[in-house]
Amino acid sequence: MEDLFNVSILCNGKMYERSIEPRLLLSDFLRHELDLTGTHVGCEHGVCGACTVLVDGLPVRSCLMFAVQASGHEVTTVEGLGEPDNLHPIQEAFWEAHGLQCGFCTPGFLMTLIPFLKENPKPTREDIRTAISGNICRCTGYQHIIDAVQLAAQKMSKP
Amino acid sequence: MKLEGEYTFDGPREQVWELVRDPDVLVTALPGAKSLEQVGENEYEGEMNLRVGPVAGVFAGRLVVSNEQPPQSCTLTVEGKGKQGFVDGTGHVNLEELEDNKTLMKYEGDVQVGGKLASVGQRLVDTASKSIIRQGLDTMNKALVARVEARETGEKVDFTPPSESEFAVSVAKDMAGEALSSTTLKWVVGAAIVIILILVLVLINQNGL
Amino acid sequence: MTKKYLGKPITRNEDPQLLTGQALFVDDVDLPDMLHAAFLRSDYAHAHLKSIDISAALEKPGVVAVYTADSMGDDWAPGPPLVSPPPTVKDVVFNSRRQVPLVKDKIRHVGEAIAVVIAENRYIAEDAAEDILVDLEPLEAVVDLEAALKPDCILIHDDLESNLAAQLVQNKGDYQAAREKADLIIKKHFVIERGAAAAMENRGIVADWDVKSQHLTVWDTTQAPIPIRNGLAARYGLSERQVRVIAPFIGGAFGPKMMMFYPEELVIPWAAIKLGRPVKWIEDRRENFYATTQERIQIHEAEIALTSEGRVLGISDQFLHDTGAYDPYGLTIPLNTQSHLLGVYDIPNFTSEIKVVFTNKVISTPVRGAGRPQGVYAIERLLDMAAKELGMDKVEIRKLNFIPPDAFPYEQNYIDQAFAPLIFDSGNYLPAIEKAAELIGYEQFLKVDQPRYRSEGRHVGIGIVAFPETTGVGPYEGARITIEPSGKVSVATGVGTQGQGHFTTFAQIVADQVGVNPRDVNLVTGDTAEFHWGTGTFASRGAVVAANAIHASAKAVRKKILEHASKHLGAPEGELEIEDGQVRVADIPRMSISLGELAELANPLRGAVEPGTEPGLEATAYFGPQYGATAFGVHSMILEVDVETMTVDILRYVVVEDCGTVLNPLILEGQIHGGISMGIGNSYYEKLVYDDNGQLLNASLADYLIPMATEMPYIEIEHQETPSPLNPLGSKGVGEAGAIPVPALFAQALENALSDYDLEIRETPLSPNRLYELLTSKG
Amino acid sequence: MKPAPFKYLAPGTLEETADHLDEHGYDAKLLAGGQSLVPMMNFRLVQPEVLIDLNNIPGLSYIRPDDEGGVRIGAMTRHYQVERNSVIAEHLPLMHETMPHIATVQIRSRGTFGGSIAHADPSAELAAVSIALDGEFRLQSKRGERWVKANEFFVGMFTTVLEPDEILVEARFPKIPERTGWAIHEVARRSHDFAIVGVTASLTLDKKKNIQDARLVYLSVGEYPIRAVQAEGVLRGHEPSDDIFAAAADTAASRDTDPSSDIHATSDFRRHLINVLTLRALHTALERATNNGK
Repeated sequence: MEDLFNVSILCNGKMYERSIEPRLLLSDFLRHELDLTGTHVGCEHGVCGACTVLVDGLPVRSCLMFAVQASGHEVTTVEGLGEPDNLHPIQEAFWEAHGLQCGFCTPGFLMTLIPFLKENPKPTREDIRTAISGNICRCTGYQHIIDAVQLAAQKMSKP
Repeated sequence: MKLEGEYTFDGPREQVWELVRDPDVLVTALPGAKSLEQVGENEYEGEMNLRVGPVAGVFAGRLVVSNEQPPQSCTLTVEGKGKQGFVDGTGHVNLEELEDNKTLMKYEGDVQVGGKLASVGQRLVDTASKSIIRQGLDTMNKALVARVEARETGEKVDFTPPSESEFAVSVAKDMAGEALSSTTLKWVVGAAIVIILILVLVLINQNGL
Repeated sequence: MTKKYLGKPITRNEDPQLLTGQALFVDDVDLPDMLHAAFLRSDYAHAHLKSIDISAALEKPGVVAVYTADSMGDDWAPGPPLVSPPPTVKDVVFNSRRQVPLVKDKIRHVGEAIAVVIAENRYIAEDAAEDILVDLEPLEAVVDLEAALKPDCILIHDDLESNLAAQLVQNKGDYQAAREKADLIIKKHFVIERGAAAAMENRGIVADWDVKSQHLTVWDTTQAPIPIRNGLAARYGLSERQVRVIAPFIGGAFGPKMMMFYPEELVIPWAAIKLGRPVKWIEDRRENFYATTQERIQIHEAEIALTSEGRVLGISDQFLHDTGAYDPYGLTIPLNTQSHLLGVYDIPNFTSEIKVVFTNKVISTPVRGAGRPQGVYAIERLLDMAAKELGMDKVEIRKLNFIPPDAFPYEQNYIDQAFAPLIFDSGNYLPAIEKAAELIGYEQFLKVDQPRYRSEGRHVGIGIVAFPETTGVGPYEGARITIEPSGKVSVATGVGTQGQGHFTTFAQIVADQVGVNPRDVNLVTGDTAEFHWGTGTFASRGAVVAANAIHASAKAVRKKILEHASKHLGAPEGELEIEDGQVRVADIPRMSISLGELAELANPLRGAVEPGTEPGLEATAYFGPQYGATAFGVHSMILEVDVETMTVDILRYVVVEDCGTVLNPLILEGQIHGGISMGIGNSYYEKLVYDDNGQLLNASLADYLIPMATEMPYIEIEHQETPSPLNPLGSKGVGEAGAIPVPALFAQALENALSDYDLEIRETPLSPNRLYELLTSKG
Repeated sequence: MKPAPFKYLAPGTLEETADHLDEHGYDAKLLAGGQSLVPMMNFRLVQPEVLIDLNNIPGLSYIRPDDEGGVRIGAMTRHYQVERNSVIAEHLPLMHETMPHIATVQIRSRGTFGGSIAHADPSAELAAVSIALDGEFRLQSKRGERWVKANEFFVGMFTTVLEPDEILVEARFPKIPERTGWAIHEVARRSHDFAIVGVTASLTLDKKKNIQDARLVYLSVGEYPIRAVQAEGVLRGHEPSDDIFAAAADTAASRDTDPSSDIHATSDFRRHLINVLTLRALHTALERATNNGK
């Protein structure tokens, strides 16, 4: 067995200590070590975006990072956004606008859009198309997702 | 994937044949070739490790020589298998006597690439293979010239083959000459590895010629 | 019957779970001391397998087992046939050859599974798979469809005399006679390629054999858990009650997850039984391109015979269909193509020969559209070419040939994919095309906008096509509905769900019948322990077959509620109303009882019940359609071509869709948007590139180009409702509709945009590079 | 698609890194952003024995104007930082305009300037831009450090002059001369894909509005970014005009480059695109040069 590395990772506000193989991808670490299975794996070569999580607030492909690299950093996954009975405004907007169908790619879209909406509180439909052009969805054709993001922007702009 | 080309050796045809009879010389033409043993009538096996950019791989190679017409021509079938996939190829080699003691070698063949190399590195494999063949033949030629000189002057002329890294850089430079647009899967690196096996020259069994 | 919820755009029951990452997908299943599998797959497309040396792999620490075909002993057998050949067609040729769990003697496509490593985790399993040594003798690969049928071509299945998998001719009327009478005959060669489904979730299986209870549980990304359970029970000598197959949340399917039995669906459960430990296999993206089925090429020799006024007298189409290394799915795709070769048109004469051909590629089975887009492409292209030849407007030639509204049910006199006679149950095409033309501004564009664009040197074109979609095929589906003492309504059905919103549309049907809020309807799909009988989710049949089974079961429960309530409240059933979980006497609201109490009363713990009564408020019902319901639609688009870079920008996209009774308009529009995005992919972006050794050269999402948000137009949708007479809800399917017409539409719009180049498009998909070749070769 | 095992080293200083490289040489790979390397490791095409992670070394991520009006960029500076940096926007507008073309927002969060340059992908926009902006790279090893011009740094497909024991630590770009215009034009199948063909251009006009200097650098047309020296020669010293631009575009397409075919484009189509994009880039650059780089 490879020599193991001790990592301590703050994830969704909770500190996790583990000792792991350096080659363990961050996506697999979140899903199988921390049982946070909301982050999904669609390609493992950095194209589909389903595995997008926040590392120190930035949207990142968790399949292109080794978990050891996240030690000492803060990771946010979809489980950190809200609960079924207490959803984040962006989750509510996706629900209302039918911004998801199978839901496999949805966590990746949500985590990509959190920093985007922070930086662009009033995005146009074209801004949104560009912002999500790094996430593949095979079910929705993206139209209801774009509606959802506009709705989320409205929800989040009210004081 | 079609492959063809020609190369002029600075030596008479007989010497080129003789040269190629010697697996030790051949091994030097195959960079990173760890070994090349004869395992059958016209069959050789060897292990190759190769590097292009960040991609490096160990390849188990098998070479079969067939329909030889010494010292004129023959056919080579090559199979190379490694973790990154395989390369199989057949090549027809023809040697022509030129005046002023030179030999023109013409080779043409077909290469099949499979596995990861194919699904992500096909274009590069093509260009890398041409330059590796040329590099291999250059090395052979140096060995030939050294041998011819030794024969004329009577002393032993040592000949040191290029190191694996020197070979890799020269391959890359040579490939640069051969303008090639990168593959579409950008991060896929040259799978030149494999093609080296194709460059193996005519191999006549020991008692041939 | 008031429609309180059915037909309303209510939001979905399943979304909160999906949005918070709490929905269970197959790869989320985690069982104690679970092992992980990785397959060694062939790098060669065609080879004799001589020997496999697994010794080095076995020695790697963390490896528990390595299996090959030989290790399976007599458990090794080809998969059961999925779809048997059509008995009803005269002198059909059908050579059924089916995929095997692990290669025993001959490799027939790149990616075919040779061995499987079972280890503590997937990383180690993949390490060990690389240490397996395989000795094989490569053979020439059969890749080109036409070459495959040549007499001297190497055989993929040595026990056959050719690479012909199936052959079948269907006729309607007398095409030859029609041909002689025709004023105009146009014959064209079409090359029509489709692609991979590439759902975002790859396939996956977890199998757990509990030796104490002698029970096998399998989580599988399948669209048909019940047939998987039946097949596994039969194969491994278990009763169906000992096997439970669960299709949890599935990350999109689009057809290939309907294919069965995948080799992994045979090997993983077998390994779990053998090891007595749970085994998980998750397909990675590169594997998905080699081991999951896809739809590929058809080559058509198509001919149309018309009168000088543009009336179509007959269609003839001989086509080859690439089925890949095996044909477990029989003739489904090519039969679907045939069913759509006459489009929505009243064409009296037709002859078509299918030749299904084996090639050294992965198996080809239905992908969203399932052969329909190919049929629609041929007929719509022929009509465009005829219109040009006759100087007719493209809309007019279509109107002229539509099946008239009073001709339904319209018999085509040949069979469809379900081997039933092809009958269009209902349709009303004229208003649909007029509406679409009006929405896109067809006249205005041709008369005003296009000339202006031309003067500005811009190449902008318009397209409009109509198409049928056979949906809701049999055999049947079933459902059981139970009112629980808590007042909750629980529903179970056999079909699986992959994002189509079944949890919501089915709940809407039940809610209206039993008077509850859809949010209180708890629905279970795709769990064979919950519902024993059923077929699966495919061919846009969920909203037809399963929905009507649920509707029938809900009506039966409603009847029981009224019976019990009438007895309890002492009021005739006619005066009772059911609303908000209460049964009330119409004009005396305080005389009411909750559904929960009624359920309790219907299942007393003490006392007696009248003989012959059934306990509880529960009903099970089934629905099997007489034949498929035919939906239809008209799509129109305006696109611009940059004739320097050959890039295409869709400026407008309009849809008029008619899929019978609309169950939930919000979900319906999502289905159409998704279908169109796959259609656009199939038209200008997605292409599986094979070299002549059967190697797939773009097995990654960087080179297999799935449209992103930036490649999609804004889609405007109008609905039309021509209810189906074949089922009580009058519903038709829509799951595949969006994907069907787009390649044909794209070709028409491109030709219109590039009319100054006099371009004729006879292939799909195209690309900037291909368009450049077509335009410069016309030179 | 899980990576093969490797020995993981996470040095805290450049010196430590140089020692590791000196020891492991060819068997070691440097991990910067990982956005190109890790996919290849997941595909198991690249299986380094030793992986040296540079992400824990302080002082390698910065963007600083230097005293001659140029800019210095630390090798570990992330693309998203360059994308949002005002010094870049002001001093190197071509680089500012290029950043959004690089892959996707998620890749730009982690991808690094030095990683992209050292990886030497022929379609990497930053490699072409570095040549167009006359950049230089500082390479450091146990043996010391050296500066290498961007124009001489790339030698082959994914191959540079970097010796096995060297690390790229910094890039330096000179001040942009007065009356300079710039442009980047790409054709990619989808908005974030690698370009089928791309061109970065800059034009500097003299006082009399003639072309004093020109740069035309192409990505995705060869082993590494190709600078169209002959086409630049056609432009230099002339008054800008449609004819001179057309001549330059033809020269670039037919003589400076010899693009190959792949599954997305034939060499003919690439040659055609080189011609088309060169014209568009020159017109954009000219427009910006005349209103003085606004």
